[in-house]
Amino acid sequence: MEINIQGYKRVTVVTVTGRVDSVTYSEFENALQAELEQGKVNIALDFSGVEFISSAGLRVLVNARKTVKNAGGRIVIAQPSQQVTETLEIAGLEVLFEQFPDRETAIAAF
Amino acid sequence: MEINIQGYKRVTVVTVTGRVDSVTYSEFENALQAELEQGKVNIALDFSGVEFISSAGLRVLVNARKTVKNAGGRIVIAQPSQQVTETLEIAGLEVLFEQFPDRETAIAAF
Amino acid sequence: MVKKHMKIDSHLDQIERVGRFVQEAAQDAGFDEMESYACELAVSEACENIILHGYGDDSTGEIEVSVRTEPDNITIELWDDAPPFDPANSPIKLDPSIDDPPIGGLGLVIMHRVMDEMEYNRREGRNQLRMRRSRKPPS
Amino acid sequence: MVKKHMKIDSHLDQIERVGRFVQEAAQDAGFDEMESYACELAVSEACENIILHGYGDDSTGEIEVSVRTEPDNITIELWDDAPPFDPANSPIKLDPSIDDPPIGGLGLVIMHRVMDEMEYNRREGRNQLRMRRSRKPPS
Ligand SMILES: Nc1ncnc2c1ncn2[C@@H]1O[C@H](COP(=O)(O)OP(=O)(O)O)[C@@H](O)[C@H]1O
Ligand SMILES: Nc1ncnc2c1ncn2[C@@H]1O[C@H](COP(=O)(O)OP(=O)(O)O)[C@@H](O)[C@H]1O
Repeated sequence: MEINIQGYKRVTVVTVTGRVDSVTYSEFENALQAELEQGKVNIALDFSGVEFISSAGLRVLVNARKTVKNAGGRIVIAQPSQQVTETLEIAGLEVLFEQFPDRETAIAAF
Repeated sequence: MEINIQGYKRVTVVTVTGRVDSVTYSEFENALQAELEQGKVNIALDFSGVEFISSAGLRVLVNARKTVKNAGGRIVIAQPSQQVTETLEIAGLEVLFEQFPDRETAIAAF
Repeated sequence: MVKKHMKIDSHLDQIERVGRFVQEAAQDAGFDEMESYACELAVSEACENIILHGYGDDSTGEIEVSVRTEPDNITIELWDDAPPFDPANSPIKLDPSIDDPPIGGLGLVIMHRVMDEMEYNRREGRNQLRMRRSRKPPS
Repeated sequence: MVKKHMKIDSHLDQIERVGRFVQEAAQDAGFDEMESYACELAVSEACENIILHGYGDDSTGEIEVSVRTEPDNITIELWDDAPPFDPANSPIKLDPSIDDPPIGGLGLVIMHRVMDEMEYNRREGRNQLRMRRSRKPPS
């Protein structure tokens, strides 16, 4: 898994590639946590390069959503890979995360 | 010349390709005018596909900048082609228009 | 009919291998990419639970994986020596509320949603979990 | 030394042809892409002024263009039959203020900034504008 963070005025874009699973989820969690602690509560997740995401990754997402929501922020997904969309649907969580076809529309939504 | 307009929440992206010259400038001017009349005063110009821009095109830019500035808005250039950057510099107008390396950073600047 | 078999230690970083093994078998059985991915996901969740909840801190355990494929069908069996646990008949909540989404329990939800059948047996002092899925007609 | 020549009617949509003609000549003389573009731009501005300000509404006028290139040097001559006007010695403001940028006058600014020399002559009842540029050492 690789994580890349691009901070903009109104939104932070977190780009994740590779696997988000029981081995890697905590790294993802820590990266998000660091942003939230800096008051970055509007997050666009570029998941175009995520090949695999398991329940361990979904838990991070659901927790992060709760935190940013309480702080008046929002977390959305930009250009999810097919695997991400599929996993969210299987888990019944697709309603929780707005999905955008590309980074541009996701960023412009904030 | 071709013009494509993408309206977002905080910014309108106007994509121009081809030549912006004494033959085509009024079409460009009208397209911008239509946005301004709808109160869209934050404009990002995607000039990546502009092959040629003459003083006729620069005049449209300078006028539009004045209008949006008076209305509290801003006009920036996203991923200018080399020709656009060169022309702005020759005309000494590069200080008037903030230039961004890509659409994403331009959009995120609003 | 094709049968394949593999074994891993109870380490989380071994799950990727099982997932790939199952995903390739599913594709061989004619499943499309996303259906194969779903099988990979479900079996990964099952292994994760065995490693974390079954074996706990003990990383000397093993999981045996066997896959049987027929055209349009895959059957996956997992064997482990951890304490008895029945994922096939554990209570799960398939429709999480939007206001209070679940943090735990997602693994079992995923396994049950992906698989058409799940069957648990305790045999010769081991946990045996059998999961079956048929290829879905293209929607 | 290479000499080339062309002629256009006083129509705005003919400027593109002149621009291309000059740009290609500049590249032949060894100018890089942006230097050649700058020459295209300057000569386009000159033609636009002749068509709009010189000939005005009269679209029956003509502009003659001749280009002479030597290695690292280009000389462009424009001839027209419009009323006398001297772009070489017209007052221009090369440093526009940021707070009140100019709307008019950009054409002459561009021509003067691109060209190393501009020379105007009224000859045989015609306007002759000669513009010269040398290749800049790469910065
Ligand atoms: N193989 C197992 N052995 C023991 N307990 C298990 C096993 N698998 C699941 N469980 C129990 O079922 C619960 C739900 O599992 P799961 O749906 O995967 O969610 P999570 O692992 O996030 O809690 C676990 O918290 C655990 O208590
Ligand atoms: N060929 C010409 N014939 C007559 N007047 C000209 C000619 N070229 C330029 N001018 C005059 O010089 C002014 C400045 O020209 P220019 O810098 O190209 O800006 P613009 O065309 O935008 O006014 C013109 O407005 C015009 O009055």
